[in-house]
Amino acid sequence: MAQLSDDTQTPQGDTAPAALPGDGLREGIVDTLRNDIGEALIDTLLKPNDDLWVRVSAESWLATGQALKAAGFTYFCFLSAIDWMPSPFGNSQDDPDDEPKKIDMTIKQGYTGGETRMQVFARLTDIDRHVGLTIKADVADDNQVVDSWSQLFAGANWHERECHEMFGIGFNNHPDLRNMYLPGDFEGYPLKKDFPLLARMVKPWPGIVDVEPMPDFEEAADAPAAEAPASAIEGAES
Amino acid sequence: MLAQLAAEFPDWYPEWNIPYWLMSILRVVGGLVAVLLPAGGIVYIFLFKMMSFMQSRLGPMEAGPYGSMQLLAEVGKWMQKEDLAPDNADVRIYKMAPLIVLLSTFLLVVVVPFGPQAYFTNFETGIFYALAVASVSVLGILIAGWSSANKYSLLGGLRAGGQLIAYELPMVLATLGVVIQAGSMNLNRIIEVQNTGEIFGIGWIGNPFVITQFIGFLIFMIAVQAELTQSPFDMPIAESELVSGYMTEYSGFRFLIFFIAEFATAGVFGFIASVLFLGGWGVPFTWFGWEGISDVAWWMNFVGPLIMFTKMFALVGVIMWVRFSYPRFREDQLQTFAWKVLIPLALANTAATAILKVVF
Amino acid sequence: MTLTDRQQLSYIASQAADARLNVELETEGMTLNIGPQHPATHGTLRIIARLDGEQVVWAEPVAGYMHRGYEKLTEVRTFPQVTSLVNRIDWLGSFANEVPFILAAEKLMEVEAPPRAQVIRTILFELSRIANVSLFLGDLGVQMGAITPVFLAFRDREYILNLIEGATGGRFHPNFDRIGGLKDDLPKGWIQETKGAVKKLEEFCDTIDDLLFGNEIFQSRMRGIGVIPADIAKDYGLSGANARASGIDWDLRRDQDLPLSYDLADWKVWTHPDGDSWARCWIRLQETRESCKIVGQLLDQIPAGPVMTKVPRIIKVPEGEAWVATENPLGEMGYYVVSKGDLGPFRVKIRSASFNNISIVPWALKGVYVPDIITILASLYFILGDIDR
Amino acid sequence: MPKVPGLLKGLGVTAGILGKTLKNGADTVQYPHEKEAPPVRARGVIALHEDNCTACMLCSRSCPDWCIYIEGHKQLAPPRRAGGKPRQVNHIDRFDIDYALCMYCGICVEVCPFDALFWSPEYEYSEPKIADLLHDKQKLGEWMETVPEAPELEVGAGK
Repeated sequence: MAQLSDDTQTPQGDTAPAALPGDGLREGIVDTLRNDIGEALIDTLLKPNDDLWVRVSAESWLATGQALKAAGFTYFCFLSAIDWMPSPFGNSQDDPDDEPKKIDMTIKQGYTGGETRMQVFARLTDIDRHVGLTIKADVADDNQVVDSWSQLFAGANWHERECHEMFGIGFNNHPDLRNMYLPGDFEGYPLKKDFPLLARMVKPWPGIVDVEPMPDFEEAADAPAAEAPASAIEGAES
Repeated sequence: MLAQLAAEFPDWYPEWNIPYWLMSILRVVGGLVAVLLPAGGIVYIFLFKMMSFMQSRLGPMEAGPYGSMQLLAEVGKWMQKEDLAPDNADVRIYKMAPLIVLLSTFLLVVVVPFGPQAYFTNFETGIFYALAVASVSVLGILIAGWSSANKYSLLGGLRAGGQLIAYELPMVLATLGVVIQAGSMNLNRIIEVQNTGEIFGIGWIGNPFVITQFIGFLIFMIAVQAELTQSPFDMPIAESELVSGYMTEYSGFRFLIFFIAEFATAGVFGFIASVLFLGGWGVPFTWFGWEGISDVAWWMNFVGPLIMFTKMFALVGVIMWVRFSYPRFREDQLQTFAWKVLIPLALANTAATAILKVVF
Repeated sequence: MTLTDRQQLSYIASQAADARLNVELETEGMTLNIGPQHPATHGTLRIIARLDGEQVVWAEPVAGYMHRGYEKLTEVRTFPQVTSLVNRIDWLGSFANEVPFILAAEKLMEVEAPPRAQVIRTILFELSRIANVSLFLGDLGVQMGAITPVFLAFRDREYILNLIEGATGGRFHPNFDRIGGLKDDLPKGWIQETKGAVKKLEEFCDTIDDLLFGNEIFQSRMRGIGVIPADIAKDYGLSGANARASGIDWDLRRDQDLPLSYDLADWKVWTHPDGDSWARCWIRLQETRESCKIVGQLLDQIPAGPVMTKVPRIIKVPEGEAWVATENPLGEMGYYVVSKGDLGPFRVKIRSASFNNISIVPWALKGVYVPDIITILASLYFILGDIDR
Repeated sequence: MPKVPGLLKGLGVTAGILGKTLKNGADTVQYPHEKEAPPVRARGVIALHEDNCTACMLCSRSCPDWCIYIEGHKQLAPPRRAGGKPRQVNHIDRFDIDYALCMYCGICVEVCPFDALFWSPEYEYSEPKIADLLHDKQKLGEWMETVPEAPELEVGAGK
């Protein structure tokens, strides 16, 4: 590497792995957040030596972001949404002739619970303390709007656009909620569970078919081996 | 009557009598050979083979032995394609543009001497003429860019216009040093001077101006590189930015003409550079005891072109070598380089040559 | 945070360019559509640029020409099937895409791959990084008009792809990682071969250094162009080499505790203070060298043992949520896997690096010249599949 | 030592490769004339060992792309040993893999419990018509000849 000019030789990284965050640090983060947004912090979940989840109210979505950014979570990782409703379509691997299977449509939220079908969730990272957390917020079913983070984290702009087009969640004060992927006049929100995956609908699952039973299965099985007529075997082959 | 003609044009008419019609045919054939042979040779040797070898691959291998007929196959392919013009294009002009570019190449080769008598015409101000017609291609490129009705073409055409004009100047100035040293603008005379001259009394290699005019040679070659829009000066084409620049919309044989023109012009500039700096068709005259150009044996008319081709291929080889190795400049860096580095340097070179010419 | 002088100057220049556009003569702008089919965009990214002369007034990338809806597709697939799907996200470094997903599933199932599998995983992970970034290094030349580097890159990447194919069977899409370990052990002679190939790749790095990075023209095209300060980079969620080039000392290989064997090797995280295109490319070159180093060291440390722990034949992942991100060739690639105890995931949020990396483009392209669009895009380094997913 | 300008170094690199290619030949392979042997594990094409197949549908059901089509029926086979009962076996009537859909993930080969599916490194079966990429059981059976032995494992591999 002698050919490199001097100003590029600036290794700053140390080879030793930096101190990894302990659960104490994560508890401290929760406390700080609770201080900042108070009652809006609805639920938290700390999995030991793993990760931290917090759930806040939709109204305090922006305030949470601001508080966390001020607390050192300056690195924006992602923002998206979950539709907690089970898919009414299953995985399209059923025989269309059969009685449709009963799908349990009760909505059951994941970590840190929730009351609504839709939730937005985002992840922020504190690069200096090497710790990240997932923030969730319920989005009311009748008013699927939360405040936009795009002024806070510039990177949220695209994530919110994607979230809007895929889940139909609106973002207040977002500069430009155009579709990213889909045509502008596309109807429906593809990542919602009640949006069918057409590619799986247009064609029957090849796994439906089963091996045809032998026409005279019962008799053949019962018949003594020696008496099995050769013609039966040939007939079955035809 | 032939004798009469010979008497009228003693300068350039060969010593033995060739009928005028034969002479004309020879010239036409010679012109085509002088333009197309270098183009084909350059494409095959450098573009197909040298580039491939520099990239650790073999290049075209299927058409003909060792892929040598590949170019013919390509020509065949291009000729078959439909002659398309975009809807909004200024069709007449659009179709003319490649021809203008190729025309400039043919006009250029007219003054290049390939032997003591093997030339098409022998202007007293040959180099002046060459530099003048070299800029005709700019016209073709500009109108190609403009008439295509394509934004990429337009940007490419404008870039080409700016670039070719910017690099014309250092080229002219670099040539000026040669002209001053040779004391003539006649290309054959420049060759004669180089092959009869001597450097500080050492005359066995003559005085090729590449030694005394080394800075001029460098500037000239850089300018040629830019005139040919070869990397690192290929912004007018810049396929990663402008798709294909002014050629974007061209297809079929019009694209072929651009393609031929690009490499034929490389060849002709190679010829001119070899005339200006490497002694052209000549070998040092002292080797054979010739005093001046009038003593040169007749067989030089046949050996000369071969020597020219060798020198041309060597020069173009360097141009291509650079092309395959370097990334391209940015447009503004290119202009800065021309106006702030090359032109002052060329002016200084000219001044130094003039002073030294007076001193010695 | 202090900006270096060059950063500051370039930042000021771009701001000044903004201002100048508004004050100077009334000229008619031109909208240039770069892509979706354009030689510079290696894939189908479209960039709409409003030009004033050759200067960009504003630019906006339009993604989505390759949106395959992976997040939807994962919901109808079982966990083993998802692996074969996600390795098509960043198709140049496929194996690296599988790892975080598998790790997330393993986290939910509370299994851990045996040590031998972890080391082999890390080796394959780094090999796919080398395969990916070496192509970037070659492609960089093409974007800049130098045609030779890309052929060298394709040639030398082939050694790596051969190795990946030799071990996994898949040249581009290994689908080798399994919940609980690896599909298979390495074939005989593979370690020796890899050692040879890594040497070749180290040579390749030196060649590229001489041919491209040392080239003064290349440097003049790259330095001071597209400067991204660290705070902007964090705001946009830039990751990988792009973040480290802005001086952010953040590498998920080092800075988190995953069952991968990076701590067995002695290597270094490179950062660069400038944040310009040059820094991004240079960091990637250095990282390729580091990856070669990691692979070389890990090859001698593969422990004996099985490559698969005991997992049920039919994999049902218990209910829960897990987030695992790894330092992929393009940057931070993470999967947020939500399972409801079924055969397949309930929801998979794929956080791909290029999506964030490319979202900075409107900011970064403001006020630059058309040729710089190409260098900035090239140095940000995106894979279309990684943007659109 | 003074620093060599990068411009000259770059020229040196390309000239070096030119020389190397002239001396040692190119690194490329002239494909239709000479072929590279893919690694033993390469996933080129799926071969079907029909005798082993019991039409259990596992492969078809675990295929992410739904590109394996199987039809079968039950029939009686002659007894294994003299005097035994005739066995009831599944016989496949149709076993098609649509290579236009297949994404070569290898899940089918992996899940097959009866060793009926194998990977062959063969790769030359492109077709001008996409419909011809549907390989039936006969064609899949022909690929069996090209299936290599599984490679030995690296030292330290444990079970």
